[in-house]
Amino acid sequence: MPQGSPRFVHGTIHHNTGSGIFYRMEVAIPERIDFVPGQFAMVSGWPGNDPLLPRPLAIFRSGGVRGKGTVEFVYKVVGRGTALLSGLHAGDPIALTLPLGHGFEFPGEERSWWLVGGGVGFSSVFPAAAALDGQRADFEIFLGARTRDQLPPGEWIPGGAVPGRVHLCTDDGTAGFFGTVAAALRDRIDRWRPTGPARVAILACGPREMLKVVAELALPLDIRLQVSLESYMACGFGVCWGCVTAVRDGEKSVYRRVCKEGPVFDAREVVW
Amino acid sequence: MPQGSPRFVHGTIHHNTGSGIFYRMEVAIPERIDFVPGQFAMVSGWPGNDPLLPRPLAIFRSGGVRGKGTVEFVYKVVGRGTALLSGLHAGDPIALTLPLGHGFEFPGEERSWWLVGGGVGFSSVFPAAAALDGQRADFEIFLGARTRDQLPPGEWIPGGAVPGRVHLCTDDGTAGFFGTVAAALRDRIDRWRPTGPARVAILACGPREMLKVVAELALPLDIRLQVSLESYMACGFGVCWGCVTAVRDGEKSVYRRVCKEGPVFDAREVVW
Amino acid sequence: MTQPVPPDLSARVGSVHLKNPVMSASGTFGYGLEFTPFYDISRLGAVIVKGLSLLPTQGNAPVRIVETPAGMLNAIGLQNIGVERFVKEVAPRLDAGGAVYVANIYGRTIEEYEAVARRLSEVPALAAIELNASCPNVKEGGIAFGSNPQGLSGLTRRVRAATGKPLWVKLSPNVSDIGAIARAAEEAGADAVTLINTIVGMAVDPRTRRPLLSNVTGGLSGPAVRPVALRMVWEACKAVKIPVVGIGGIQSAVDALGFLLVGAAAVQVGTANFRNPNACIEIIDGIRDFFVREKISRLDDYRGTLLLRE
Amino acid sequence: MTQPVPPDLSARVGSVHLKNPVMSASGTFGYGLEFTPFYDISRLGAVIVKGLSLLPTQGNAPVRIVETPAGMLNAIGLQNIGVERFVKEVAPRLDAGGAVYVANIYGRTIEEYEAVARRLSEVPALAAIELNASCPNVKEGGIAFGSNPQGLSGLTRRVRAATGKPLWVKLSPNVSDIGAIARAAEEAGADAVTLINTIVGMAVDPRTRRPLLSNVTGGLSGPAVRPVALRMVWEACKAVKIPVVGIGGIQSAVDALGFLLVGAAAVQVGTANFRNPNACIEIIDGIRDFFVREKISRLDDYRGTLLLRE
Ligand SMILES: Cc1cc2nc3c(=O)[nH]c(=O)nc-3n(C[C@H](O)[C@H](O)[C@H](O)COP(=O)(O)OP(=O)(O)OC[C@H]3O[C@@H](n4cnc5c(N)ncnc54)[C@H](O)[C@@H]3O)c2cc1C
Ligand SMILES: Cc1cc2nc3c(=O)[nH]c(=O)nc-3n(C[C@H](O)[C@H](O)[C@H](O)COP(=O)(O)OP(=O)(O)OC[C@H]3O[C@@H](n4cnc5c(N)ncnc54)[C@H](O)[C@@H]3O)c2cc1C
Ligand SMILES: Cc1cc2nc3c(=O)[nH]c(=O)nc-3n(C[C@H](O)[C@H](O)[C@H](O)COP(=O)(O)O)c2cc1C
Ligand SMILES: Cc1cc2nc3c(=O)[nH]c(=O)nc-3n(C[C@H](O)[C@H](O)[C@H](O)COP(=O)(O)O)c2cc1C
Ligand code: FES
Ligand code: FES
Repeated sequence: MPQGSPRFVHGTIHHNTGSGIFYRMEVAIPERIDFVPGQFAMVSGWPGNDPLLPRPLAIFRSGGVRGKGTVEFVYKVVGRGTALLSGLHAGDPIALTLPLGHGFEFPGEERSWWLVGGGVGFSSVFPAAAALDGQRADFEIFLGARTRDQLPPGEWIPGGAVPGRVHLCTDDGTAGFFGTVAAALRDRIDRWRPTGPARVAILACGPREMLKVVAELALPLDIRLQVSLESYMACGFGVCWGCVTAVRDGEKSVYRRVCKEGPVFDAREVVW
Repeated sequence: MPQGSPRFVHGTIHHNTGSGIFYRMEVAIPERIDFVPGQFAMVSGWPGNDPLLPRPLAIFRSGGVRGKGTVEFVYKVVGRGTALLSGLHAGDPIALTLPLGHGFEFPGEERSWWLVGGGVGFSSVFPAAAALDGQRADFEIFLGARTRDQLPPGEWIPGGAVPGRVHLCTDDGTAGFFGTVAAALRDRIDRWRPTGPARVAILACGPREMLKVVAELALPLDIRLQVSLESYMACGFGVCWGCVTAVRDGEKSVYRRVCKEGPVFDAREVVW
Repeated sequence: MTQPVPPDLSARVGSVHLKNPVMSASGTFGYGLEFTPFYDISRLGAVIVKGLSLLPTQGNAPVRIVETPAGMLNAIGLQNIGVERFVKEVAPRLDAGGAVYVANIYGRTIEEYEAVARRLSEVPALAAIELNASCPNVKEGGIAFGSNPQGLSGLTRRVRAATGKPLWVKLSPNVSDIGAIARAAEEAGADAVTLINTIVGMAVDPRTRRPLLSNVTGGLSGPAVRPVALRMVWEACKAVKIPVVGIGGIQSAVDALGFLLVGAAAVQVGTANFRNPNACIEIIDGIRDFFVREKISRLDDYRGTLLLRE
Repeated sequence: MTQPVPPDLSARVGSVHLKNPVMSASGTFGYGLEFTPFYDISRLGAVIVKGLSLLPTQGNAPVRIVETPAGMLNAIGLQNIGVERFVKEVAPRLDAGGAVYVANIYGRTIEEYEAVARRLSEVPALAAIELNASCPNVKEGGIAFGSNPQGLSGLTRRVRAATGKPLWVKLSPNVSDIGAIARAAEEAGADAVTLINTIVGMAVDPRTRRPLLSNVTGGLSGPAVRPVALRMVWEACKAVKIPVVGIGGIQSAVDALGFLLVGAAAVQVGTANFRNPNACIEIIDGIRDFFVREKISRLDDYRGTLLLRE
């Protein structure tokens, strides 16, 4: 898929409402933007210079027509920037640079997809699920959370509650599978009978430790795994070199920009 | 009047609504506070450190009972701090240090009071008018503004529209007297027949140039004039020594704190 | 079941004992009296009073302060009543507050510094003297002494000889090598170094084409300078054996803990008092809560325990 | 009726002509190519490219950046592809942008600096070389040369001899006397001085007890440092006759005008590009609007016209 070139836009909040521990925010922007699932925006919705830097948020959805667009984000309040975002009201201004980064790739050969979201990581994988659903591709979603009320609302799940498609996992067993999303994935792998090397591919986003466990499961079985990484970012579009992560380049390890060469990396390249 | 000792409180916005170019904001605070007209609060209603310093606003009104109070402010948006205040919604938190400074004095001997407010300066003199109205004292109000729509709404005027009591003045003649508030005051002085030296006293708040002209009118006639001065402030309660203004001390001029010895000064002391 | 023992927050700056490591910074707290409406100031580690000079000082003309991003510039110019009136009129009232007091002193010449120090030696209410060798807002003295090791050494030695009180030397951050400056103070007999004072800065109005401060330049303080202050305090801690008191942009317990972590014996809180007059108390309470949560029983178990990778 | 003549914003830094005084700062703008989606970079006064070293440099391990009040600390450690790949792969593409380019160079030793400068002298697309004698984030070189007049003088003289390009020397703010440092660069043959680079700072996590940056310290930039930068630029302008380029916390036309007012020949914009990729263009437009409003016809009529009281 082509990855559109970024622009800096001033938007206006349409709505910004909390749903459990997550906020979902829709922003009106001057242009419709196209994006690849896994791409993100740098968001700053506050006046003044403290905090100074914009915050990266995955693009959850985009809509509208030429000359009038909307874009949606889903976020969890974890610090000052996200707290400030959660205080914004309809009509408030917000600045966005988007779409940014290298999103998930969808090569044609896979016949089945497993999408894994830990915590708020579903914000990157739901757009992928929506795209696959649009292509009537075969996919399953694994969602992990500490407890039941930290799972996203059911109506946000692309494709809806097709039986067997959505695997909810909670660390405390209050909903779905009792255990981590990685454990659920291990179960699923045990039940899986590969008919060819390219049959299943995994897209995952969540805490780094989770991604690491998923990689340890998938890579030995030659399951292709793409992971979306997080990092502190200053610019988000490749100029500050602040966001790097170590990746393998032949024998060596080199630092690549999470905002530019990532956030989605082939799990085989990542130095875990 | 006793001038209460200050406290630092966290309040919650009750309402904050624009009326022409002025905003009027009511804040719920944990305690009822008593104040002297001319006293002020240091107000910071924004998260983060940019802007860093709280902003001084005159206390416009206070109400409530022990254990539950309200306080009101009237302000005009002139820069970043006041712009941030104007964006606050009902329910938002706000921090206040109040009551601060030395307010207007009301010695018993005066029989008549002229209260002069230029621009948003009415926010300090209306509380004085309300106090005088409560004592059924004799007072007149002079309000100056550039144009009609920069005058405060009529219903904010304490004591209401008693004939001859309120003199509106606009620089462009769009309402009331055509000219500055100082010119109107000069007219009034011309029509005034003093029966004794202590008969009238003036309380004034507004731009420094206006106060200076009022002083040049009043002082030669031995009319007692109290002026409320403005200054950039960091603390507002006398510890930083940042807000000083030059006042006469015998032969010398010394720097006094606008936030502590002021904001209200005897006009004879001020080095204009 | 036993009650949890509250953590021991007591701190020491050389021979001066403090009930906790949080002091008010000079010039931001008056003589402490203005804070009594807000809280009982004896709850502080210590109160550092506004800088005192030999003669009463008028200070600079207004405008004296200007706000900057997450900071402020001040050019007060040390307006104060002079050491004589301080000793006669203010000092006798200090005891009533029940707090530990430290005087901050300033002179245009070494002789003036000596004279102020000598006079204050007679004030029992003072636990120590903090020598301000770093005020950027006065034409003579101050920073002129503080910006090179030789100048600071000479000044410190002379003031050291003039008083029997513990002598803290307050360092300027406007230097190339803060470690060398701190060592100069140590070698000249300082009992502690305190840092940072303000960083020299400037602001102008492009329309009127004038500086915003009547003094043209002023001293930058507040959260904006905190990263610089923390780095300098860390370097000073590595450079000297005497206690280091950390100052600069501290607003919260988290900030204060950072300075203690890199090795500061105690901290001072300045600009934060302006927006939140309860800042010092909230910081003390926050440190206590942190120690309870992290099961740290004494300040000394935490101080200077920064972990670096090998 | 005649049309108003648009103000003349053109600026000169020694022999380098700029269509306006606004440049992007090194390390915050890549090679300029990342900005082409946002605007036509030939509208800038110049583009200062990311610092180049002799050999490809890996840079520091993450975490490399941390946000601070109104500022940020960075410890990138000069990750770059090395001068050889720059000359072969990037330089040929620069012409396409149509902008004025200046290379920023860095070495661990004087010899490395010379080698980089020499190699870049062959690149026609480069209008000047900016010598980074002030990077705080590398173990050797950089700030070691920039923090004393002698060191800077020696380095500048050698690099001066190694290249025929105009040589700008970028100064460290981590010094006691910026005027003396600027003079050292001038006397050693610099065509201009540019300042400030970042101020060394630090941030820690009190809970994990670790520095937030893997490099422990980093360089502070952004609006927080602006008052300090402006003061230093003013002092440098008074100290030298060569052009001074002002850098540090510039975010808006008002900020840029302040630096020009105190005497800067031009300015560079760094951290502001991150939150607002259009920052440089908005600053150029804002300066033009200001000149129109204030009826100033040429930049030279405004530069260095700060009014001080007698
Ligand atoms: C590509 C990408 C896409 C993302 N998409 C989403 C999304 O769709 N939804 C969502 O909710 N989140 C998303 N995130 C995460 C989101 O960007 C962060 O949660 C957000 O930036 C936090 O900002 P904050 O100001 O609220 O928290 P902060 O105040 O920045 O801090 C959050 C936590 O990190 C710690 N911290 C901050 N700086 C450092 C440092 N330098 N070193 C160590 N610890 C530090 C703080 O102490 C705190 O515990 C995404 C991140 C990336 C990189
Ligand atoms: C005791 C007292 C009582 C007051 N009561 C009221 C009241 O009831 N209602 C009300 O509306 N206002 C009142 N004011 C005025 C009010 O405090 C100011 O309007 C407010 O602080 C402005 O803040 P701001 O952030 O909106 O504007 P700012 O951004 O601070 O700036 C406002 C203007 O001042 C300029 N400026 C800022 N700093 C400086 C400086 N150092 N030197 C020169 N120029 C500078 C700016 O460029 C701008 O033009 C009172 C002031 C005092 C001292
Ligand atoms: C308004 C003001 C006045 C000050 N006066 C003094 C002083 O008299 N003596 C002194 O040593 N430091 C003085 N300082 C410096 C502070 O004590 C402190 O070192 C500095 O502000 C940094 O700390 P902060 O960021 O917490 O304010 C003053 C600072 C401010 C803001
Ligand atoms: C992420 C980052 C990387 C930087 N890299 C360089 C560099 O390679 N060479 C250099 O001379 N300065 C470098 N700087 C310093 C800037 O060019 C500039 O001098 C400094 O950031 C102050 O300006 P600002 O506040 O506008 O950012 C860098 C700054 C940042 C924030
Ligand atoms: S965030 Fe700036 S390069 Fe990635
Ligand atoms: S504002 Fe601090 S003394 Fe007046």
